[in-house]
Order: sequence, then structure tokens, then C-alpha cells
Amino acid sequence: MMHECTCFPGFAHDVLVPQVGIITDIREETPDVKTFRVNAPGGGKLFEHLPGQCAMLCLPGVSEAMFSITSSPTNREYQEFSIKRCGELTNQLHSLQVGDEILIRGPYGNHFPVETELKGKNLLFIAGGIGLAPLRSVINYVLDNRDNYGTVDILYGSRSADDLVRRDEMETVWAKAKDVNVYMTIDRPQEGWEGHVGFVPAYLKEVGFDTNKVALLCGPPIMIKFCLQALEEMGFSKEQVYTTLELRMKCGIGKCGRCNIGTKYVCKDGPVFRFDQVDALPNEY
Amino acid sequence: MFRIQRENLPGLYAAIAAESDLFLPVKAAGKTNYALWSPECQPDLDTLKTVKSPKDVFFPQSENLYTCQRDAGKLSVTPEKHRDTPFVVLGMKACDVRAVAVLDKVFLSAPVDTYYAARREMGTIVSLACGKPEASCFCGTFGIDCAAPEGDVATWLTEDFLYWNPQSEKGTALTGKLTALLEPCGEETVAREKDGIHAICQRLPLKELSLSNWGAEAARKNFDSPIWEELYHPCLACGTCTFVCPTCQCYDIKDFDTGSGVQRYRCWDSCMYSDFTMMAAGNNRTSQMQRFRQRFMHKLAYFPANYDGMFSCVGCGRCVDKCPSHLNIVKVIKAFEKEGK
Amino acid sequence: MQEMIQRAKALLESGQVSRVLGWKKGETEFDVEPAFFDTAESLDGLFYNAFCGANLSKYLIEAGKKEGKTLVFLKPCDSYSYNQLLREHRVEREKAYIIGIGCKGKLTVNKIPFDGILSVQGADYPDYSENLTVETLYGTKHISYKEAMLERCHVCKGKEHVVYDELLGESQDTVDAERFAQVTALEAMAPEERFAFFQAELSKCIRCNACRNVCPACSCRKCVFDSTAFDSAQKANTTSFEEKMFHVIRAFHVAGRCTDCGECSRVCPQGIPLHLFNRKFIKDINTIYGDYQAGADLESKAPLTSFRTDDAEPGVGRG
Amino acid sequence: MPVNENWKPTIVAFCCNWCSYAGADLAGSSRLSYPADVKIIKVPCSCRVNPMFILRAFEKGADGVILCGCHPGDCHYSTGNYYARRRMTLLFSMLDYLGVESGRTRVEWVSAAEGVKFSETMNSFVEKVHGLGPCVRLGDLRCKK
Repeated sequence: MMHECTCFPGFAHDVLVPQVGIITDIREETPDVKTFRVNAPGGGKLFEHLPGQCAMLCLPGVSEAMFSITSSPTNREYQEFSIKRCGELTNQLHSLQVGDEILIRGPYGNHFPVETELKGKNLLFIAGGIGLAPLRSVINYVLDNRDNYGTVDILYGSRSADDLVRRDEMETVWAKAKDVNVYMTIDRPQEGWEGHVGFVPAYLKEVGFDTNKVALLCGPPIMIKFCLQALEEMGFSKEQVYTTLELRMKCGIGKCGRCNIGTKYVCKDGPVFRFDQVDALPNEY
Repeated sequence: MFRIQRENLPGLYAAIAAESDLFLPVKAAGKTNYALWSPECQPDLDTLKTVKSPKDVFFPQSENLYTCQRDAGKLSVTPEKHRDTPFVVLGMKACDVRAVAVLDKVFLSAPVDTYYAARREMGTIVSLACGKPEASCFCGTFGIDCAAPEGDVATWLTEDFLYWNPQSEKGTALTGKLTALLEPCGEETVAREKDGIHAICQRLPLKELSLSNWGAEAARKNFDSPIWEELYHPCLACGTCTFVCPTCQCYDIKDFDTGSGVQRYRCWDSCMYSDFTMMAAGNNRTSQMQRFRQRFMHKLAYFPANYDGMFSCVGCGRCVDKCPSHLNIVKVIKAFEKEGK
Repeated sequence: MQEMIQRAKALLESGQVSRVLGWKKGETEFDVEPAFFDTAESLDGLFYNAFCGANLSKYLIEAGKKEGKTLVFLKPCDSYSYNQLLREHRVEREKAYIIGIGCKGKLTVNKIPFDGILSVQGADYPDYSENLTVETLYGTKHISYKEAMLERCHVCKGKEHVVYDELLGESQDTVDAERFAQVTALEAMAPEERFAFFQAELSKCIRCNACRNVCPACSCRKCVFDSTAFDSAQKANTTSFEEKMFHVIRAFHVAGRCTDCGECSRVCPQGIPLHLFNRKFIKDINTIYGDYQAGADLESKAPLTSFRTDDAEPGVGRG
Repeated sequence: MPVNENWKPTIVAFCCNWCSYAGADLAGSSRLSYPADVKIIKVPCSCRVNPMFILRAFEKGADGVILCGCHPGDCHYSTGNYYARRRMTLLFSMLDYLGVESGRTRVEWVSAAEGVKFSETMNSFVEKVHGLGPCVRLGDLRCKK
């Protein structure tokens, strides 16, 4: 898929060559999560994407890694990435300032089937911690096309109230939207928190959703495991649950071999998988 | 069919090199590897197997992708120029030519790897039949005929002559430039040569190697087999098998700070290395058994599942010769063969 | 070999050891791989001949993490490597039961210059033959045992084990060359010639890391060349320098710890004489700081972790 | 190799914080000159310098590398420079063995009081390296502009 390079008009370049992006806003979500707003240097978006897709962010001389795009495609002005500080690259990213430039290539991977399987359905979003990042893209897409979908339930949990990413958006925008229920929980009791306390899987069972829904699940592997168990106990089938996988990626186009599990390349065939598809993969994720 | 006397081969090399770059097996410091021809080099068409495969010519062990400069906080990206001059690679064996078809599946499927595509477009393959197959060869298992290699031009080397047969447009074009050196000839000698090679192939120890337990359907079936646990122990987790392999295509992308810009380059990587899948969040293949399994499952099961049954092994036998621990794909195939019975 | 099998079976059956580390035969007598044996029946597959060159000592780091003792067969030179691992606390002595086995010089098929080798006769122990008979696809050939011998065996450190629980089998002296002759010859060359020599050899390097991974002294949990912190973590071979950097640093990191087991040279797919780096360091250490053999004992101070106040100054005696 | 008269070698000097670095300071404050092409890298002790530092300096374009530490016996950490001495002895011998011109590396012991020695050492080292010309045997081609 050759495409015209925006920095060198007329030069058809490889998908491995990035574009320059400029950071136009940085939001401190939690002590270790920041959301970066990225624009093309001349304004506007660098590329169009679909909910659930990812992009490679690169700091020259440091490294490059895949991050999910947390803003919705319906946002016409910019793209956002919510990034948790956990390694070398993310540490460096967190030290960036508004106006700094980074390299971006993408979008990569598949997306949540918002225009096909999910259309017209009741949706249940289950997220833990930074797992909200890919789902937020879908949630906003759904809310911006509200009539195409049924009820929306959002269950979001985090270690503490301080670690809830996008709490304000959740409380002031999502919770107030039509036919949307937001459930928030934190792992341990905390002063000033009047909401629910407990792990996400337990809260999921406690609320007890009906099965006339499609669930979109994203979070740490241990949470995914127990949420899936809970969903199955509640009567959900594997075909009703979607999740995203995360593996080490270098090329983003299914060639370098790093994210290969079984016959799938997570960067190209994923990151979004339905649970029956995940089950068909060898247990190496 | 054309031919040229063996003693005139240096003239042929020079004639090809006058028009374009010429890569061929060259002996240096005691080992034969593909290298750019120069008048001083020592071409070696008699060694059957180069240590490294000619994969290097189309997919170099290391190549620059782009250079990034930072000037007053502003980044700029200069992509590396694609290969735009023709070149010839001479002496590729049937297995190595087939290996290029394997690489094509990966790099030329969408999204196309343009660096590779440019080299494929610019390159002309002159293959060479295997006069003396080795005991470690098993290309026949993959339906490859080492007496009649694919490629733009196929050649056969006898005691006195190199026989030359163009097989494609590119091959005909190359031949057209070399008419002063090549004389037309009959097919008889080559036919005899082929018969001779086929007779040797009948005596190869690995000629019975069967892939009946492999292929797309093995993707799930063989994954959980306890055989992997028995097999992997001697593996040193080095990358010898990967780097001598003509079809292994995994790569890494890295930065190099030259002091006047950051070069982003890609280089071969090995799924046998412990850090291959390591990321900040952890490693999804933590044991050598898993990494070992990945390499062979990929070649013998995942690849055929993704590409119409094509195996990503061509039976060149380099890994059989080179593994420091004498572990190799043949042993893996055979171990599952026993299990299947 | 039968003696080895019987002894191993006895030790395994008596429960003294939980597993056996030895070699097993593949398709041919030169296709031998290191192997673990857990049961008495499987021990019938234990194999030992002149092609069992692999040094098993490094496998004991992993084996040491398992329950119980591992019975291991070590050749005399392997025992030096084991001793070195022992003094670096990478293995525990009580986790291994060591049978020191005899060695009459180890062979490598890479030194047999015939095409289409199918089998090699005369490499059996204890009765090997001075002349090997090599069956090939292109006829029967002959080569002397010594010609097919690994470089390290021509300059063998000696056939005495430095650590063992019991000994089995006989050894034979194989030394017919001076250990430092190659290094001395290189030193005598002009710098340009030396540079050209190393350039030619090292530019073959494919960065497969076999030399590092096979090396018993390279037992770091995380190698500096696997670190992402520098651009030393390079698998590339863009320029000739990178291999120099890699090989010099690798040799330096094992300087004073390298027992000269020669595994690096044995496994190099490109046949780079990597021992020339290690042996240069050993020669310098011997000359400047006094004779030292890594792995020979557990007590003496290693040359790079000790000093004398009157040590020579760097660069002394250079041109 | 013909040396361009205008060419100036790039020299990297690893200087121990406790002595040579102060020696360089003293040289400066005493208005003793040494070539501006000497790039000083302060290290906590000469022993901090491992062989990779030296090779890396050459890789990235240095034409000569010098290590300056406290006089033997005077190490701030009592014995660091003794270890450094053994390491550099072996490393330099190895570089020599590889065919790298031996004048490109040097170790010199310079105390905090020896501003003159520091300046003289640098001048003579630069002169020596200048005579040898650009280092081509250890540099990384990618770093050449």
C-alpha cells in the first residue's frame, strides 16, 4: 500500500517511513498516564483511522512502539494517544512538551466492527486501567452515531480513584448521554470515593447484565481472564465478546514476525479479536 | 541454450559487471558467500552451499530505511532511496531461487515492502544447477528440482563449460547483452547433466523425508505436542539457523545515532533470541522451548496455512550443516513423523 | 561407551542422580547433540565418540535449577569450564555428579574437506582409528584422525580433569602444536597485515551470537549486547567495525575467565578463528602478570580482578 | 598516508574527576594551552572507563583516545586506577594486535596539581595523533559525514 508522502510530495514511500507529527496538547490523566494530542505540522489530522486501530509512535534515537488511538475517528481535528509510563520509550514520551515533534506511522491493524457486527446492538464496554484507551475510541464513535446502536453500558475500573483515566469525560459526557450507563469501581477503598469498591470482574457479576449485548473487553490480562469467566457465567457466548491483544511489534505490517502467534500477526490481523478467534490461537499471548 | 568455456568465465563476469552490479559466490578468508564482484575477487561456483544464502541480495542483513534529522526542534525524515539500478545475481541454486518466491509471499503481499520490491524489480537471477548435491540436501521434499532451477537464466556447470539457458524476459535481455561471449549449443549435454544429478538425488540420505504431519492443519495439532520439550534442550538460542536460512524473514528495526542524524535501519533478527518478543509489558514467549517451537511451527505450519500450503523451508540444508548443537529442521520433521505412525 | 551407559544407569537407578547429561547420536556418527536422559531405558541412547566435542558444562547452569543432581560427562577441558563456573557461583558443586571421561582428541566434520559426506568410520571410542574412512556420495575417501581434529585439541591443555567425582575411560595426548604459535605469528606481522587479516576474517561474521551463546564464560543473565540502552545492542553488520566491537568486547569480557575451551571457534558458522582473540589475552596475561589458567583451581586470584602496585604501564613495549 | 595540514584530529580524553579533571582546570586557569580538539569527558574514576567507552569513542569519530587518572597509589577510591591500568594494558595490546596504530591510545597519570603535565600531555598526544592522520580502522562508516 504505497501512499503519497506528505513531507515529500510526489515521493511514493514505504509504509515503514513515518510522518512528522506535532504534539498540540498534553493532558495529565493520572500520575502515570498522559494523553497526547497529535496533529500534522500544518494542522489537521495526519491520517484517518477506524476505532481500535493503532499507530507507531517513534522518538528518533529512542525507539518506536505501537499505541492504540484513543480518539474517535469522528473527531475531525486531531488524534489522541493515552500512554502509560512503563518503559524506556513511554518514559521519554512523558517528558515531551506541547510543540514537540514526534514521528508517527499508521494506522495499523484491524478495528472493532462498528459498522457491521456491532451495528444496532446493545453494547457493554468493560475496561480496566489503561485498557480504556482503545475502547474510548469506540465509545465516542458510538455516541457520535448514537442512533445506530442500542443501549450502552460502560464498566470501568482502576486501582484507585486517581488512576481513573478520563474520569471527567465519563462523568460529564458519557454518563449524561442518552441510554448510557456508566459504572465505575476502584480496587481498594479510598477517602473521598463514594462509588463502588472492588475488582472489575466481581462488579461485573454484581451488576449482572443481560446477555442481549455485545461485550468489548480491554484491560490487563488477569482482568480479561476473570471478566471472560464472569461473562460466560452470565450466559455470554465467546462470539459475543471482543478484546484486543498486545504483543511486541516492530513493523506494524505483519512482516517482521514479532507479534506472530499461530497463523496470525497481531499488528495486521489484530489487535481486535473476538474471543472465539483468540481461543483458536495457540496459547502464547 | 548457450554455453561459454569455463576459462572464459572471468570475461563473462566482467561483461555483466560492466552493465550492472554482479553478485556471485565469492571465496574470502576460506568461506564462500555472495558478494559484489570485483576484478580482484575470487569467484567460487564449485562450492555448493554458500554459508549465508543469497537472501542478502534482496533482503540485506542490514539496510537503512530513513534518516531523521532534528533541526531547532523540528524533525525531518529523508527516506532511503530505493534501488534503481539493475543488478545480476549469479550462481543461485534451485533451493535459493525458490526461497525468493517464499520471501515474495511475505514482502510483496499488501502492504508491499517497497525496499524489497525495488530490488526484486531490478534484480536478474541467474541460477545454477547443483552438480554435486550434499548429504544434507532435501530440496526434493519441497518439490524442487535441483537439476533444473527456476530463475531468469538457468545455468549448468560442467568440467569445461557453463551452459546458459534464458527462461524469462529479464533472462533473455541479459543474454542479449552477452551474445559476444555466449555461443549457441544443443541441449544434449545439459540433458545428460540433469540425468546425472537426478541419479545422485536418488542416493541422498534425506530423500525420503516426509511432510505428511505438517502443513496448515498442523498449526493447532502439533503445537501442544510434548515432542517440543524433548527436542529443544540442546538449542543454544543463537541465531545461526536463522541467519543462514534463505527464507527466514523476521527483522528488527533499530536506530543508530550517527552524530548528524538518526538512521533508522532494519536488520535480520531471530525468533530464537530471548529478547525477540520482549517488551515493556513482558514477554509472551519466555522459554527457549516456546521460541524453538515458534521457528519450526512458523516454517512448517503457520506459513503453509497463510500462503496456500507453501512451506517456508526449501530444504537447502544450511541449518543442518551449521547448527552448533546439531539440531535442525530435519530432526523436527522426523520426530513428528515417528509420532504420526 | 557401554561402561558410561552402565555407570549412568546405576547412578540413576540408585537415585543418586535425577538425570544424565551426555550426548546422543543423530543420523550419523558426526551428528551428535547434547542430550538429557531421565530414564534408564532412554540411556541406551547415550553416545560418546570422537565427534562429541560440545562442552556440556554450560548446560549445568540450567540443569542446576532443577530438582536433584545431574550426572554429567565432562572431558578434561570441559572440567576447566565447569570449575570456572563454580568459582563464579554460576553452578553449585552439589548439584552435579561429574564423571570425567577420557578424550583422545575431538573431531569436527568441518575439517573433513570432502563433498557429500555420508558417514565417517574410525571415530568410535575407545578404539578409534588413525585413519578415518569417509563414505561420501562421490566415493570412499580417507583422512587422518589428526587432520580432522579441532584446533583446540592440537594445543590441548592436558588430559587431567580438574574436577570430578569419578573417572572413566582413557585419554591420549594430542598436542602437536604450540598453543600461542598462531598469536605469535600474527604479532610478528606488520600492523597493516594484521589489520587486513582480521578485517577479512571478521567481515564474515553474521552476528548469529553462536560464539557467545555456546561460551561457558558468557553466562551473564543479560548480555551487554542485548541491552536496549545503547546502540551496542545491534544485530546489524552494516560496517566492519561492528564485528570488531562485538568480538573485542566479547573477548575482553571473558579475559582472565576464558579457559580456552575453543567452543567459539568450533561453532562459528563462518569458521572465524575466534580463539585468536581469547588466546591473545591469555598470552598477554601470562607474559605481563604471570602464568594463569582460568578454571584450573578455585582459589587463585583472577588477573583482571587483582593487581600489583608495580604492574606494567599500558602500552609499554609497543612500537 | 598524506596528512592534510589543516586537518585537526578529534581527541577524546576521559579524565578522572579527582585529579586529571582538576588538572585540566588548573591548566586552564594557569593559561596553559592545549588544543581545543580535545574533548574531555569527566569520569568518577579511571576505573569507570570500560573498553566499550574507548571503542565507542573511536566508532563515533574519535581519532585518538586518552585516559587520565590519578597516579598509582593516589586513587580517591584507593585502588581503582590499578584495575584500570590492567584493563587498559590488555585492551591497548589487543587494539595493537588488531592492527590499529598504537599511538591512538594512551594512559597518563595526571594529578590535580599537574596543570603543566596535563597541557604537555595533551599537546604531545594531539601531535602524535595528528601525525597518524584520521582513524579509519576503528570508525563506523555511518558516522562519517
